[in-house]
Amino acid sequence: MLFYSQLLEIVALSLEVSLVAVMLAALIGIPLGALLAIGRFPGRTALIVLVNALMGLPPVVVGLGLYLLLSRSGPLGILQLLYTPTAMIIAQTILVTPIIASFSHQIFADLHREYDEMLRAMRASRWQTILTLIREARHALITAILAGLGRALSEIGAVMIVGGNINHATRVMTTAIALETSKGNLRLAVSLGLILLALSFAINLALHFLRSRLERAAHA
Amino acid sequence: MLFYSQLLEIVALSLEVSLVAVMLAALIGIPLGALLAIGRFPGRTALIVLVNALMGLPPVVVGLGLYLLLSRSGPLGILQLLYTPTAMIIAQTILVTPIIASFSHQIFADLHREYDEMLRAMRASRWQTILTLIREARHALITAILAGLGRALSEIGAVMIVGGNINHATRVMTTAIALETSKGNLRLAVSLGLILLALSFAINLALHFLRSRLERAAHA
Amino acid sequence: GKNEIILQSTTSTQNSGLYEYLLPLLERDTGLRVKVVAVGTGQALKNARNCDGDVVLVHARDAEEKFVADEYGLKRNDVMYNDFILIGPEDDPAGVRGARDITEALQRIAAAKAPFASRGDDSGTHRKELRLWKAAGLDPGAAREGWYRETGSGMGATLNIAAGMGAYALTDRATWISFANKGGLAILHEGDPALFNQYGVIAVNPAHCPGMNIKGAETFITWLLSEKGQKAIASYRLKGQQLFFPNAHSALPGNGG
Amino acid sequence: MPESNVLPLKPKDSQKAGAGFLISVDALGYRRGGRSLLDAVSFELGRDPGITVLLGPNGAGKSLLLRLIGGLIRPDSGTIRFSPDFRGPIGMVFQKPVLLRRSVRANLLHALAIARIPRRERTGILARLLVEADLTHCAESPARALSGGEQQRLAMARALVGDPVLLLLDEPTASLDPAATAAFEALVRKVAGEGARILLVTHDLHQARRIADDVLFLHKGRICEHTPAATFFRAPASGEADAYCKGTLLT
Amino acid sequence: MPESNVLPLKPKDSQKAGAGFLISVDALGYRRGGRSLLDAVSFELGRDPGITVLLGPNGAGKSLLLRLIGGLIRPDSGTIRFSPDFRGPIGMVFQKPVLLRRSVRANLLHALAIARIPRRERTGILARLLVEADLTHCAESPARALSGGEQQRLAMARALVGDPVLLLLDEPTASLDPAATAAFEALVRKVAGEGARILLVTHDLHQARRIADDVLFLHKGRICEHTPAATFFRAPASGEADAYCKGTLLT
Ligand SMILES: Nc1ncnc2c1ncn2[C@@H]1O[C@H](COP(=O)(O)OP(=O)(O)OP(=O)(O)O)[C@@H](O)[C@H]1O
Ligand SMILES: Nc1ncnc2c1ncn2[C@@H]1O[C@H](COP(=O)(O)OP(=O)(O)OP(=O)(O)O)[C@@H](O)[C@H]1O
Ligand SMILES: [Mg+2]
Ligand SMILES: [Mg+2]
Repeated sequence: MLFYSQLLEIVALSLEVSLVAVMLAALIGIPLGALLAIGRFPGRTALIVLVNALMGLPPVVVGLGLYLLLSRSGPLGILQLLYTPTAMIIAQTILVTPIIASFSHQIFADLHREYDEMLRAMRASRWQTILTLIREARHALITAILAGLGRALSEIGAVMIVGGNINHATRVMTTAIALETSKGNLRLAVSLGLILLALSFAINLALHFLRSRLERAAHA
Repeated sequence: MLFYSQLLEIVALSLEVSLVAVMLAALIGIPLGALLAIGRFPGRTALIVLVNALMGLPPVVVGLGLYLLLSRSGPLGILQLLYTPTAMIIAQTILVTPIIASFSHQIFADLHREYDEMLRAMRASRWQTILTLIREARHALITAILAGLGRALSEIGAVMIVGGNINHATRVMTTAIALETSKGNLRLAVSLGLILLALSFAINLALHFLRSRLERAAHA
Repeated sequence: GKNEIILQSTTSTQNSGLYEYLLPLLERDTGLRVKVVAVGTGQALKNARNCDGDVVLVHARDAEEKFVADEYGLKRNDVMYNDFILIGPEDDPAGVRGARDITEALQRIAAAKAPFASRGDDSGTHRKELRLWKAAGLDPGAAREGWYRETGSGMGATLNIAAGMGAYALTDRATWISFANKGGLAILHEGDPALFNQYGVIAVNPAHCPGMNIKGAETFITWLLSEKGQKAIASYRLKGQQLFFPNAHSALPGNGG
Repeated sequence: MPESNVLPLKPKDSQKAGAGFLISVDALGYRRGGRSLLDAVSFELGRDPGITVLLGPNGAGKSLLLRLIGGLIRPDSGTIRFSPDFRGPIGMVFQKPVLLRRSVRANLLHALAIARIPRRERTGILARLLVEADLTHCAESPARALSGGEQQRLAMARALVGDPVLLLLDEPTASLDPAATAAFEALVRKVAGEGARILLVTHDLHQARRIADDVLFLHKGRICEHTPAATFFRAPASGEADAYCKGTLLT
Repeated sequence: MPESNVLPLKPKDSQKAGAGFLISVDALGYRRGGRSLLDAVSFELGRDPGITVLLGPNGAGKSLLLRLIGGLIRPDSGTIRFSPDFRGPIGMVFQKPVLLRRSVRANLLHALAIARIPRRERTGILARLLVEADLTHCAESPARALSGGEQQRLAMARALVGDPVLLLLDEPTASLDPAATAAFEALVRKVAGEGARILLVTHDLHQARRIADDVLFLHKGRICEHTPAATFFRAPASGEADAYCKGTLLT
């Protein structure tokens, strides 16, 4: 059974891990998406396809890859990151970045088609161009971030392997749900899932209002 | 250990389940996204937030919910769908639909802002409007579908519970990976993951060229 | 109906490859096809309670007996046994190797505060481990000791974790022998009679689950308990070692479960 | 909010036939961002065919008024009524053409499909429209790659699909060259001659003089005058219209 | 592909100063979709300030030519050279204004930032631009909600950021009312008087007559003539230009 204090602990860790991971993924994925949309460099097409394909990266594989790296006997074992929230954050960042990058690319490609000539006529630098597009796309980018957040919050395969679902240390909502499931406490597991969903709903609601405000400011 | 013929069987089932699920999810999610973008009905905002939030639906929870429904002692037990590919398809459809709907909504909302007055001036019916927008958005919708496919192919929590990972019946790539992991065959597990990734890459490549062609036709 | 049953099983039997060896023999003899769903013990019994299986094969004697007492299953039958072993890092920082019995071994781990990976998932193995700690006069879970890590996952995952951080763990021998990621781990204690591990098989009660395939379940159990089945279990070897010891007809003394 | 009827196909206010107007705009008001963009706009367009030119400086509210009449936006106050026997589609040309990301031909075919023109009639109509808009040579080009004038001609061709009885044209010749402008004016006169009512916005006073039957003058969201063209161009009643024509009207 | 130099800020061909031209366009060709859209286009714009009006029917290739000179697209053949001492930005107004999804003020501030105008100077320049474009009253409105004419004035104001020495203006008065057109023409004359070179596309022959120093006439992707305005409007050398002015040129 789960006690209230324990539930709070688990929820807090889930949020911490996933929010930090999504933040990092956004910091990498959004500029990457912008670069894929506006850059013209060799290998760009391959990179776009790769980023899209990486959306299908199985979490278990990411978990295993990191496990092999971070394990005591692995090349980065010295860092002692295995079974820490840091390892979980790294795993989720890897999983979420392709999603955010892929959607950002789509969003930026459309905007870039619209603004490219205008910005080039103004002699905007590459960096000014990226910043302008990010600013123009900010409300659409929120959907990309929400998709990433959904993936992170609901993800289990990777955090289970690199976190280890260790009680009071790396147990998050999804691994707790899996544990209760394997104990046969199916209804408790479903209830935990609904709590997770309610959390996700609350975050989405907050961002929805943020986005509506941005959108209204942009279009009126 | 896994033999070649068995690997083929597993790959084929993975593809079948995920492709069918994504197709169904697209058939539901794209019109739903269009409706959310162009419809004006009470509860629309709540529905949008809900659909976004459902992207964070944990696969394990979907698996469990479906298990409770499809279990012999559950309300739909009579259908005898538990531990069949059909159950796995249903589970993945549920997981993927919010992703596709959410992105379609974002895509359609932007297009609708552009075309709304034109289509209303032409007295287009709601249905004609939706079809026009789908046609205009078809290359952008491919990204949404790819995101859904990525999710489906890499998903494990739900198919594990409702499929049961039964050898020669419901074993797919991700559940096979999990099984090998629990046997400690980490490198075999990672290799299977890379095969899955290669598959995902191949599908993405094919769709990329399809999309490029659509895009070129549209913009030139 | 179809000559096919669903077996709700623990993961150790599946991970060890036993079914891949046994089931073709069974099918040849009886024509019965068995679909194996391998999950945690608790989940296996729960699924069977929900009539989503025709037979259960697990190793948690008290839970099995309760399952029968609650009339979800018919008779419980001993099938086979093996034993639990204590594994840990080769260099054995807690000095467990020389321990007289499992009780002393666990006390040494606790005294050294050496990392110990516990299943923590209420499985048969986990319950066994808790009883052993209790017998050693310790309760590290309740004390929330930092060295005691409840992994809340299956045997394989727990062994991966033990390998990843160099921890001690209790495991059944079958899983250990078939486990490939041994890392720097080795068997550090074995052979204590308290480490006995009995597997049981139960047919789901057709009175509780009218639609189930009772004929198939009976065929399965009869074959498994028959001379042929028992011999087949005994003859399954992995890396030259016998993993399971049939004992349908000769439940050993000290079969505490 | 007062009752308003912006969908011409199903007039709520049943008026007696022969009441004399095709469209009656009454005390229309439209506000956005704290500014009153249209204020107490009232006028009638008669049932007889003809060309009404809507003049007024930039930002006067001409485009808003056209979109209100077309039923694309809802007024904050006032009503727009259509004569009860008003039938058939309204053709619109927006100030900025909105074209689908398809070829010129596909854009027209789309409009024909939306208007539910039977499939077998479409090829014929399509060919006629392409000729009328002088776009036959670039029928396969992506519509968004057309030159500004070509896009405007495509938008006009599309507005003619379904033979509308009312055409709302927002600066339809702003990007046209002199020959295309002349062809456009001939076309509009022909369509008006066949019975259609036309409301056209332009800043080209020469054009207005050439084709207007009557002139509506809008300034700062208010109607300053509605007079026959001859009167208007001889001596506008309002000082604003006079200043506008002289190019000295300050907004 | 012949060498082409489309980035004016770093001329590859170092020409002797005083060579007499600011821009030299030589044998420019541009093809798309199997059609030759520009063909052997050659002309020079002198170093002395002045207003060149680019005339030609719809689809002649005027907008393409402006975008080529602006360096926004690359020619398939031919070169565009800038005089080696050409410095400073180019101001462009597109035929369809492209505005950011922000307020009018934010659009101008964005342009000032891109041009790296020091932060403390921006407020002053912003206020001046808003007055010049007569947009002070709607500075806070979302730029995309502006009327057509207001958008065009905003695009013009933005093009003036950074005091460009070359202005490429594509039908900048197509949506302007007569007063705004007059104000625009005065502004352009002032800017030209201060030393800028202006290349302006228009279909308004009255306007061309009023402000052109010289006229370039483009037809079907070819330059038909490049003559001083006085000569052009007295008697165009080419039959096409003559027909164009009379409104009878068929494309
Ligand atoms: N959504 C809005 N928010 C704020 N202001 C708006 C909005 N829509 C229109 N306006 C303002 O309403 C006024 C009238 O716009 P409208 O487009 O009708 O002008 P117009 O008469 O067509 O001018 P033009 O000749 O330049 O096309 C303009 O000043 C415009 O800025
Ligand atoms: N990407 C393209 N693909 C095909 N055709 C194109 C493309 N871009 C331009 N064109 C064609 O090139 C021709 C010239 O276009 P351009 O926009 O330069 O004309 P313009 O002289 O500016 O005409 P207008 O006066 O109508 O603005 C047009 O016929 C146009 O359809
Ligand atoms: Mg207007
Ligand atoms: Mg042009």
